[in-house]
Amino acid sequence: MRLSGGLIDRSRTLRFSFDGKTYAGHPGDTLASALLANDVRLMGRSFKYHRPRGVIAAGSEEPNALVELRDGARREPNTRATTVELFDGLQARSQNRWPSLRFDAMAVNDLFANFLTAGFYYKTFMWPRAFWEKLYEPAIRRAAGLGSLSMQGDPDAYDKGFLHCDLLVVGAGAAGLAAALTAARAGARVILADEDHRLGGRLLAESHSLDDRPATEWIASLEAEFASLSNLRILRRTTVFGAFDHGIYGAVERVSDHKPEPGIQPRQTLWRITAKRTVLAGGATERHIPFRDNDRPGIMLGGALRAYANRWAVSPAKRVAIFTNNDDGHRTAFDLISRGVEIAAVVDSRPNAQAKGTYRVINDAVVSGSKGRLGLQSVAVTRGGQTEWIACSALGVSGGWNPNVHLASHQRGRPVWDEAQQTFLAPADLPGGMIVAGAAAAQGTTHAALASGADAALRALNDLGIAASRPALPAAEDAPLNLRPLWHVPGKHRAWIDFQNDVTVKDVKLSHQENMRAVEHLKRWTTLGMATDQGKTANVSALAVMAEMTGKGIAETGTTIFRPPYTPVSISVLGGGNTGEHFRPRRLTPSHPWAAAHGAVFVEVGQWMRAQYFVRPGETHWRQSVDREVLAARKGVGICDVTTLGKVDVQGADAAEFLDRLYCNAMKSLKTGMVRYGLMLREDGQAWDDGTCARLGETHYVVTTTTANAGTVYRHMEFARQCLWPELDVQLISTTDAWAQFSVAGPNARKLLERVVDGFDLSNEAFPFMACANLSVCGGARARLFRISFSGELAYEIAVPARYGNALFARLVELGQDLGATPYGTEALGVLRIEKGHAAGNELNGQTTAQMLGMGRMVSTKKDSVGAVMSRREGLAADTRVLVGLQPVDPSEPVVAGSHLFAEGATQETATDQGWITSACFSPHIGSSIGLGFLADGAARRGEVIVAANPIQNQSVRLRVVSAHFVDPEGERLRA
Amino acid sequence: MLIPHPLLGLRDAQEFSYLGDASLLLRPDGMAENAAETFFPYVYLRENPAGLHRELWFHEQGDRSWLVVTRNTVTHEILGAELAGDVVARNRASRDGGDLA
Amino acid sequence: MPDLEPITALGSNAPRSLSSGSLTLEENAALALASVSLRRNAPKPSPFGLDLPGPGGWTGSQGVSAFWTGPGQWMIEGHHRADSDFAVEVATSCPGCSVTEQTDGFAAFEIRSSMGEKPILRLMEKLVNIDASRLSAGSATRTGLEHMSVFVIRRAPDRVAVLGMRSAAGSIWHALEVAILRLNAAAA
Amino acid sequence: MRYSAFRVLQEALRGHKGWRPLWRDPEPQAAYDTVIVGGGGHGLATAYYLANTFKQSRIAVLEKGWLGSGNIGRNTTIIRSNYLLPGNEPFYEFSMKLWENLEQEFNFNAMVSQRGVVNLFHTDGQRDAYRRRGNAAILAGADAELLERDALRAMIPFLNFDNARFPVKGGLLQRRGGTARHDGVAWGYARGADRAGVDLIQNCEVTGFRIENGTVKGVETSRGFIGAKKVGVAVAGSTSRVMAQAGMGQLPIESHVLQAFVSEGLKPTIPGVITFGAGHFYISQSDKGGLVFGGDIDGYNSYAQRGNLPTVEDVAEGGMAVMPMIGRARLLRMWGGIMDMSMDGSPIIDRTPIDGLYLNSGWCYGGFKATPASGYAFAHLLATDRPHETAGAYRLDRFQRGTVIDEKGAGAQPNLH
Repeated sequence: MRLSGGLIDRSRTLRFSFDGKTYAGHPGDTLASALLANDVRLMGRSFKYHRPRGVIAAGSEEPNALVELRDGARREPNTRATTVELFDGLQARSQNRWPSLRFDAMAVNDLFANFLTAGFYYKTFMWPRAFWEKLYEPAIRRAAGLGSLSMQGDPDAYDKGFLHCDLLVVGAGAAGLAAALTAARAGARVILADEDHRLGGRLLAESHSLDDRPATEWIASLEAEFASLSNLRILRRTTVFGAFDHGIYGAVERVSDHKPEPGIQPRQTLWRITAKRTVLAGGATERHIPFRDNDRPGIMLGGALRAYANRWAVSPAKRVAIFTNNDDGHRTAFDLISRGVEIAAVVDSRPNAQAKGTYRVINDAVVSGSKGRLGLQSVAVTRGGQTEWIACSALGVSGGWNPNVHLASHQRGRPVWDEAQQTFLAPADLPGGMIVAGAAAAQGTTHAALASGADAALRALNDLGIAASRPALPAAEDAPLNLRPLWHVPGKHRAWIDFQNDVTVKDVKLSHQENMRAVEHLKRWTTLGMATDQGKTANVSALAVMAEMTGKGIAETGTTIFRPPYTPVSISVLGGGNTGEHFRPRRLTPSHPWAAAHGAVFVEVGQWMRAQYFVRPGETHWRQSVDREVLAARKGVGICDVTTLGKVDVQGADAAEFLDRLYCNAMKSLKTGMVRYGLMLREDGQAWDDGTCARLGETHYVVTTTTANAGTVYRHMEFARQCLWPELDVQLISTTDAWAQFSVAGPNARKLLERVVDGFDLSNEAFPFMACANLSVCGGARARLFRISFSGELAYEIAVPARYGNALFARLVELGQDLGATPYGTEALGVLRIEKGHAAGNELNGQTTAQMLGMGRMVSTKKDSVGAVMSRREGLAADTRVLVGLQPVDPSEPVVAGSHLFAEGATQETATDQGWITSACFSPHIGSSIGLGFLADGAARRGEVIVAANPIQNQSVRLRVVSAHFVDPEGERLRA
Repeated sequence: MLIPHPLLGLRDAQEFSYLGDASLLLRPDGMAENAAETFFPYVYLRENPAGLHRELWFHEQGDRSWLVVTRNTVTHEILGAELAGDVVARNRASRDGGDLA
Repeated sequence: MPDLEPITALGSNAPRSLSSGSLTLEENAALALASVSLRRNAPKPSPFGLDLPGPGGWTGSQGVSAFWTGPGQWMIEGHHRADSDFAVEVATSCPGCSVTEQTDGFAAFEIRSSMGEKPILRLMEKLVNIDASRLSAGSATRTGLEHMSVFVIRRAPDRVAVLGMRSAAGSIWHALEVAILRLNAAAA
Repeated sequence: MRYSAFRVLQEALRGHKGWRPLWRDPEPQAAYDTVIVGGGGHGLATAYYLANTFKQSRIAVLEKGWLGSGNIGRNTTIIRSNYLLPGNEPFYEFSMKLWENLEQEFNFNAMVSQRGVVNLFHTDGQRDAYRRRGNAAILAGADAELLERDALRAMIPFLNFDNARFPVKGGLLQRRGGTARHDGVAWGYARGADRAGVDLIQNCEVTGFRIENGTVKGVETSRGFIGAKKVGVAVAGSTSRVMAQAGMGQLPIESHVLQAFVSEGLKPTIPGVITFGAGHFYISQSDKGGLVFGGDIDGYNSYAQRGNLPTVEDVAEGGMAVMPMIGRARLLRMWGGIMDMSMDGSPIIDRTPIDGLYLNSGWCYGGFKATPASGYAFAHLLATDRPHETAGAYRLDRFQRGTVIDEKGAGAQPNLH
């Protein structure tokens, strides 16, 4: 029911729907306040027993009023109605009920509640064994869960950003505002973040005045001042959800959640805030007092009832009762009466409480029961053994306040029990740079909150050496709570502690009985605090009940650890918006435009997109294209963009010595103008990466790495340079992107290149195999030429500045038409290197050795190089597996990579496994499938027929062991 | 985490790659007769302390410096960072005294 | 001039540009780059008369500028000189140094604000985890941007340049473009 | 007390008065035959099998905190046996077979759920590697299937098949893989061990070892000296700390933090376990409805049991890339456990150079699925002084000898495993 006043804009009406029915509210409303205004008390069902539930809180601690918000792909399950700002056209549905919220068939669970006590499922559903997956679990899974996902991709955009400040103030209530004001006036760089869209925090929910004026006037004056301060950044609708190391905080700004759709803006932004100091002014959460059947719609936290009346001008009922153990209950009664709500009674567990107005006070009494199937109708009040039923449609329960110390204990500091204030306070070992203020530090009166906020800021600024003075703060109420602890109303019947997960006082008792008494055992056995509200309203009460049972104090019983996030955070925003094709950067090769225009099919190779093969008109299967490209390279000339290989420029007086220590084979003896193949080991002796090392000048080398290892090899080279041998004069820099590099391979390679070089002698004598040179091409483009081959053909790699790459690629194809010049992609590249028996990623997978690769003798014993010592360990030396070529006995059969190798006739099991096939392809040169693989004793088994077992695809193929060099084993072609 | 780069000030740890214990600076001589015995602990054994740990970080998305960072592995508190090259130079200068890292 | 038509990092004949609200974004295809590293015992050079800056610094004069990239390392920028053999010129003016041609190693993007530094600061906080207000004019630093490594150069209060791997130019452009458009939409 | 549906019914009708503690809280005795240090999953399983299978007596488990408070209490609950290398695969398949009969054996519903594990692949090279791995599993008696894109799409239609930076090309499926309720596993073993007479001693921290002439005599604890003929250490991330007290301060182990995450409860959406092959992300959905997911370790040595934001973002980014339909679900809780990362990524179950002192460690972030076999094999070693046939490769000297078991081929850098 709507009351008078409040901070809502009655000049505008917003239409919204809940469970298909349309209602009206106003700007300033939350979904929860608008529903209450329309007399909707029933908003959800509990998780386990499907009990009818209404809203109990007014903030992000709400455990009951969870809805599915929005429709279609934007459906958002488990959204708290209490934090949803109303907008026109909002659609919400209740969840976890069938067929409807009022008549939920699963509520039958409640009848069997006695069987469904804490931990019951660990004790049953075990027989027969196969029934778990088939019967029990599917039934449990169907019944469990709350809202449902749309199963469609999130259509909205998300953003991330990084902020830096001197002082981060978390919470814009009285304490946070005072802290921000103090620091901002001092000129510090301040960020003030609050989850609400309006500054003020609890001040907005109370009727207190500041300096005899409404609190909103003071807030408005502050906002005016804040707007003039460029050193203060206010983040509204922003929840600081986690405190991480070294003053780094995660925060989510709900940029567009209050709008029907975000438009071009992101829906939410993830901020990573780096703060030198932090004032945590996150307020406090009210406790309820469990009593029999305390979960009916209409039973709420007292402070929430007050907030709804004061800020949103709504009450869930005309006639309301209060149950309290402190003066806050009376404050609620006073505020409600002043807004025209009838107070049936204030039930106070203390003996001598005084009324704050004209209403009935029942002292020394407790609420001991309730009635009303889908909403509260009456409560039982017990005093001195006598029980009286009092009619009321809402009950406000005030059990005291728990400081919101969550962020303070995100770094595993444990909250400390304060016996005097009967509350947990922030741990002594706070996250570095954090100060707690206001209600979060149990400074709950407005006066104390303002003062502690200002003081916290002064302390923080003093630490930072920023001069500041305490601002004049308004006069404010300073009335104590006069709390007398009452953790639950004793009784035999169910009294809820954790509303969402249906954990009752009885469950805690059973947990105690079964020796699940450690706090974590209690949580896990009963599921206490595991629901979407993270136990904000439950955990402390449950601890107190357990303490009562063990007879130990609360301090001794323990405390739970708060973990991030403070409130749940959408996975989308944590992902930061880089999804779909923008998940990772896309690197393009220099010839990409030409390739894209000439039929290339691209493939992801790490971050790179490479041409996999080029489809020519009439080709309908990828093998046609690949076979054509391979044969062209073998018979004419093929051109392939190999820019993706890592290139590192190595210079310095000691460059030769440096490279000699990095590669396992000798490099110092390499002459200027020549290239050498190099193999790098890891320090553990396994083969790591291969490439070429070209000596362009006396003190200038360019080395290449594999595409996959470009980054890690460079890192390792810097490690060697800076950490292992800083005495060497070596300079390193990556030049991978600077040069477009193309492989030109095939019998006509020389002829083709002769058409582009500017007066350079390419004859075998002048530029032999493994030569390199600086030169120019196409009338003056700087270029580098390397005579190297991974295909076994006469081959070169030509490099030009990347900007010319696309044009040079086109030029080579165009000029080589009569020579059969054919662009080829990674598939043909793979076939060519397999035919030549050249190791690549599948062979250099980090699990193989130089010896296995047939390069054991390359590991020099005459020098120290990375990995050389460990490569000689007995276990590595004893491994007889070596790279061999494999060819099917029946040429029509496939060779399949990933098959395991066995001796013919052997049983096929782990113990008889002799190796595996690393790479395989169809070889147009051989006319059958071929492969490379590691085979035990492989060096001695040439000619033997073995079996390749591929049981995962029900294949078994007889293969003959052959040389890994299917093409030109003598190397005549590449030297031609 | 924030790493106090000796040249660039506090930088987010996300800019760095982690390698491990700073004892990796002390690579044994691979040509020594006892190389097999010295390389095994160098490559494979770690103190792995719960407390202060001197460790190597590479400023990969930064100036490409290798740093030796002293960090508490229990609290993540960082007590300091130096250029690894400076640490190596100091080690070598005091090698006669047997002072390592 | 070689008989080959160059293309920009973004793959076309002309640099790409974008203007949105107070910000303009432009691909700078004319920037020549060469890296300089001190060799052992080499004196600090002053290429083209530049006083090479210390850690985190950028300095510029007369069409050339330089920024610190690491201990004993700098990148020299030659504005409007991409077609020249810039590395050779740099090498000549840096005796005793290792010089490497880097012109085509990077894609450069220049961002300008017509409304002073605020739009630049707001843009940078969405892109890089660097305290932009401390990255004053005359600063340069390498950092991460959407899984890429970039140099961020504050050429002036209202100007910032982002240099990243040439091969990733499209991804860098995408990141900058999205951030600029959203910033403008938020301001509107 | 045996648990059963009948018992639950009976207790419900008599007010649950009959339920007894799951385990006793005995005072430590002066000496035991065998002391297990560490009351986590592996320690409890070891005690369980020592007492029940190997019929040993006078056994105690010493736990610094509460039972199950280590990594068994915080993990992503995945069980599978699709390993590659012969040193690993038979062991993990043995573990899977133990999982399959676990609940009936220890009379506790640990919700072992074989709803399948899929490892997605995105390149031809990854497919080849998974084919090799799947074949290795089959050759060791496990199950594996290679699904191509269409078959995978029929099974898991909500993956990002159409707009992905790294398109899904297929997956390696192990149907017998799945999940188990992690706490339930700890409690089941604890209860089973307690019922067989094992003393489970909580809040008892080992502070030193008494070693005489190279032989262990017992352990010093926060509750006094406890004598032992044999001491088995199974303390995961605390291995280096505990073993340093025995003078074995240098081990091929680093402690690293691994974060894991759970979302709010949702109606069932994800059938089994899905692992993204082009980013660091794996996910399943618990019976309560929470999406349980994780990614890579933070990557630096840590004992802090909490991680940092970049890893959180990285994991979420991976999740959004592979299944964007989870975006509007909310992350509810994140936590960090300390992993005993070994130098080759594989575990150690072995004697130590100190007589009577045995080590179980190096589980990296795959320790949960190994719990039954780890306990069984460690119990076998403690009882017989011989390694179990499936754990013979898990030797402490393999690093020196060069017989490492490196599934990832990442080398001697723990944060890469």
